[in-house]
Amino acid sequence: MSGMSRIVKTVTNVAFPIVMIYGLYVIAHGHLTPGGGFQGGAVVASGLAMLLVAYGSVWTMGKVKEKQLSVLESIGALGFISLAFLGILMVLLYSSFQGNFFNNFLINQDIIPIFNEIGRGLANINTAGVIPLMNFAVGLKVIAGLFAIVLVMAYATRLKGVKQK
Amino acid sequence: MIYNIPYIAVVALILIGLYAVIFKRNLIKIVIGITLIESGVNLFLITLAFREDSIAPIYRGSGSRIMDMSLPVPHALTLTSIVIGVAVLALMLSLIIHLYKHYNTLDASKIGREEE
Amino acid sequence: MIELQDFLRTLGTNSGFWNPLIWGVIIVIALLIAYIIRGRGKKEYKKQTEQTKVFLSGNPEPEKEEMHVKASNVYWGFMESFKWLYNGLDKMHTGNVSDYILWFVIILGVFFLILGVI
Amino acid sequence: MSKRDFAAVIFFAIVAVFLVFGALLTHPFGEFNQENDPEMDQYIIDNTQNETGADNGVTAVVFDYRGFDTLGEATVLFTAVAGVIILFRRLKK
Amino acid sequence: MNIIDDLILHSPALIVAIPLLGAFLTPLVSRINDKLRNIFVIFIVLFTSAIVLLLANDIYSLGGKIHTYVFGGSAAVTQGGFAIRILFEVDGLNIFMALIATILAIAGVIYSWSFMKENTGLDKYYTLYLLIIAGMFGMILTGDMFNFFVFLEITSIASCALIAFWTNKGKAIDAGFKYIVISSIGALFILFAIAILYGQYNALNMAVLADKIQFSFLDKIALAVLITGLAMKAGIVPMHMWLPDAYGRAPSSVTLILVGATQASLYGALRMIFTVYGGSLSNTLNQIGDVNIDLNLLLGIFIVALALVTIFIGVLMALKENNFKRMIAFAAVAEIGYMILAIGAALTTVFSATDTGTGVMALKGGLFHILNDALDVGLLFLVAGAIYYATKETSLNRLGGLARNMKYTTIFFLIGLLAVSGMPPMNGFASKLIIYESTYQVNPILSIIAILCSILLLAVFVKVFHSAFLGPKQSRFDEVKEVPKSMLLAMGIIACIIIFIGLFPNLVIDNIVQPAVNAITNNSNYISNVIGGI
Repeated sequence: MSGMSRIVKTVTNVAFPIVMIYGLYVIAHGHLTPGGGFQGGAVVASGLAMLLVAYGSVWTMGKVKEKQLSVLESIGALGFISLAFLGILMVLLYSSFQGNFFNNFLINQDIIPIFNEIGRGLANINTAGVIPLMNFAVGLKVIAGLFAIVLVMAYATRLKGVKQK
Repeated sequence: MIYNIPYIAVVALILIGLYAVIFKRNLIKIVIGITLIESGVNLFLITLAFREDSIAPIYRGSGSRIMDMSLPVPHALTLTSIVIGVAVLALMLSLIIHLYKHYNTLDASKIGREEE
Repeated sequence: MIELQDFLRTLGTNSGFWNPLIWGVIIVIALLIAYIIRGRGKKEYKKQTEQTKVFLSGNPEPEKEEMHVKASNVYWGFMESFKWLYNGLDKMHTGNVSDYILWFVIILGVFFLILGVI
Repeated sequence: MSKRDFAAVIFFAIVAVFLVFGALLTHPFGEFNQENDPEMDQYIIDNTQNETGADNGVTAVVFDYRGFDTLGEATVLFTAVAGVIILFRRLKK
Repeated sequence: MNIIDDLILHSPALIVAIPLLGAFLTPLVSRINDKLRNIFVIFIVLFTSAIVLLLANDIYSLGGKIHTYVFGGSAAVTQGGFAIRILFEVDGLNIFMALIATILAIAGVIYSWSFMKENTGLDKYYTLYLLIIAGMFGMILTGDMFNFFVFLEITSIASCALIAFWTNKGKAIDAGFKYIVISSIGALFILFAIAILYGQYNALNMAVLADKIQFSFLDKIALAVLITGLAMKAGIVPMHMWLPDAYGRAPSSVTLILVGATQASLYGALRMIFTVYGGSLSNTLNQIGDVNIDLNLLLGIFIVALALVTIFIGVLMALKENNFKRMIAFAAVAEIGYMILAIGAALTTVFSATDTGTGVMALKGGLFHILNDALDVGLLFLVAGAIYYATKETSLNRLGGLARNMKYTTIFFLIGLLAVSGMPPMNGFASKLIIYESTYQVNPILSIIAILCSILLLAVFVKVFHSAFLGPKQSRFDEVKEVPKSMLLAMGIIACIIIFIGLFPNLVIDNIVQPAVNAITNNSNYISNVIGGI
């Protein structure tokens, strides 16, 4: 579909950064407040979909290809599953206990000083072990994935022959 | 009896979805029926999480809990189920786009009938 | 771990058995019998003579490619005699996704009746 | 009313009756007592801060207790993206 | 500790996680080089198979050992008899199905190398292929109900996208749409049943559920929904109609994996009936008035009836069909009917106290037939794909005289023909012999119908053999040549396994099938392996 009117584009330009910031906030505070990787990723992807609706699929496809999005999504998924694999390996660093797949290897230890505190209240973001990292990985994956789906379907159903703005 | 009204609503959603899938010929309506069934199942999962006068399972302040919390596991299951539903919906809709490109119709009794 | 005699043990069921060795012996004997019967054929049969020509009561012989029986013509009589059955089966197989789900609901209902009522 | 619709209505009604009956037999909404005591969820609620360090119990379940489900969930999304892209690919090389 | 022990310790997780890792890596690798991508995918599958073999060796060496793996570390999974974390529980039945899936995965990946060469979008093809393999292994190995649902959905979505791979054919898209509708509705009802069980017992682990379950009315509803949904996924008549479409339209390498996915859902039905509900079904005598009605006898009779209808309709439709792959698909439906027949016959007798080994024998035959059916039908589908690759023809009416051009393919098809129609010395004969004899002791009519339908199955494939391979030389097939080596290699692997099992069925039954049967018949080990920890 071709791009919409100037009003829609202006409103999109105003609203887009707000939606982005809100989605990234939801992703980053997934272990403290309601939300998480999937929810925040869905918010950001809806912001990108708003951009797609406002400016048209051809313009957006000119900006970003679905190949790049799929590579981005692969990177997110790889981060997620490699965090799970690290659960097997990293525990050997600081304990004789044999870690398992999906082991939360950052909590209850003092060797690696990130995210290793016990959560008490909303203030401290430095808690919950690998959960924030997994949130980021899943958030990246969901952003890329949902936007890739919307973009590909919109580009496939575009009106041929119509003059694209 | 009055406390089972949510489950009645769940069953009603599932049955409406099944009705749409069985009696409708339009592909889009069939997909709508499937999403209705899915939302019914999600509603059932999330009803199982509710507990009398409870709060969301999120700690605020120090770890001491004032009142008991609703069950966290059904929330997680519902989240997973919703994402799976999104994936299935995306795939079904893209298949319908292809079917419409091939046959120029959405009638389920007219597609896939050509001789090869 | 696996000894040699394990390879030739008999597969015993409650009332029957199956042993590849015995089967091999029997198949060899059957081949021998078939060869003997073939050897007792007519002596005056010769290849590339009149008696091997195709004779369709004087009609010209159709060329080879046309003589291949198509798949839909194999078992034609079977299909014809079971037409009543196949009509029902064809009615059953409407290539229509709503009917697939309808069958699912029917089986679900029967299962409910079996498990729930009793 | 064709034969198909007749059978459909009959078995649809059977399934509906059984499901509604089951819904009436489910434990009352929001009430938990001895026979359906949510011990697993209670354990998670009690120990989520000490075991996972997360304040959000749902996130703790999603990413720690049932993290493998979340991996499968992410995989489902990945699968859907791959499927949509493969359906709308260019056919000619 | 050395690396092998670590591998065996973590093997249940690695078997699922390594194909997933490969699937996530494939889009990145395929940006470098196509041949490198194929080698990478084959390496991933072979590595997974090696881990499966390690785990199988570990389990079979120690008799009835059950390998339990807890995700998320801490060994304390069951305080007070409830499992918080997801855990994989691998016993004889799981590893049996996993071996079947391994064979199919290896053959399919090797076959894909040449078969899919001309197509575009191959990076996504291999990604989805690895995802199907991972989903199958997850369905097979998991011990958690919701996890089973998740992997079922992964398998369904990936299979649907691959069924509709040839998007220029309208019928392929149609088959993919039917498949996704069927599988999503089935999976949603399975999730509904899982939610019912969770709401009652607040547990998602199979062993814990099997321990807690009381077979109330809601449990009966959940059992009915579970069996029906999984039966639809397994393609049992009258819910089989998606199966010829999906099998017939998909690329043959995908169809091979779809056979495995179908049997994974069949495994799910087995697990639900015999393990989760086994304790309840075994001692259920319902009072109606003053007569006792054995519920599992009724259930078994109904399943046997479904099985007979499945065999009969599958064979008749296959006899009528003229499309190569659709015909094999209907034959596959009939083969599934044999397994269901054995399972139903076992269900009628195996729980009763006065069982003289009939039920166990029937279960042995049924499980053995699962293995044989996967190999035979898979080989036939590969041959069909080879013929399509060589001639670009799917209708049998336009084929003929191909035995002159494709010698090895003809030999492989002959092997598959004899095997799938239960002729000695192929493997299909051994399992069908056990099924006939065990069902004969339940009721002679069953085995008679089964034998007659097996003869009809032979007639079906004689028709295919005659119309595709025999007959005079067709002039338009002059330039048809033998298919490339990788396809021949894939077919050869399966054919060699078929002949080996056919000649030495005792080895397979004693070493592989018997542990699976033991795992089914006593679910107390399965439960106590989780609950016994406390």
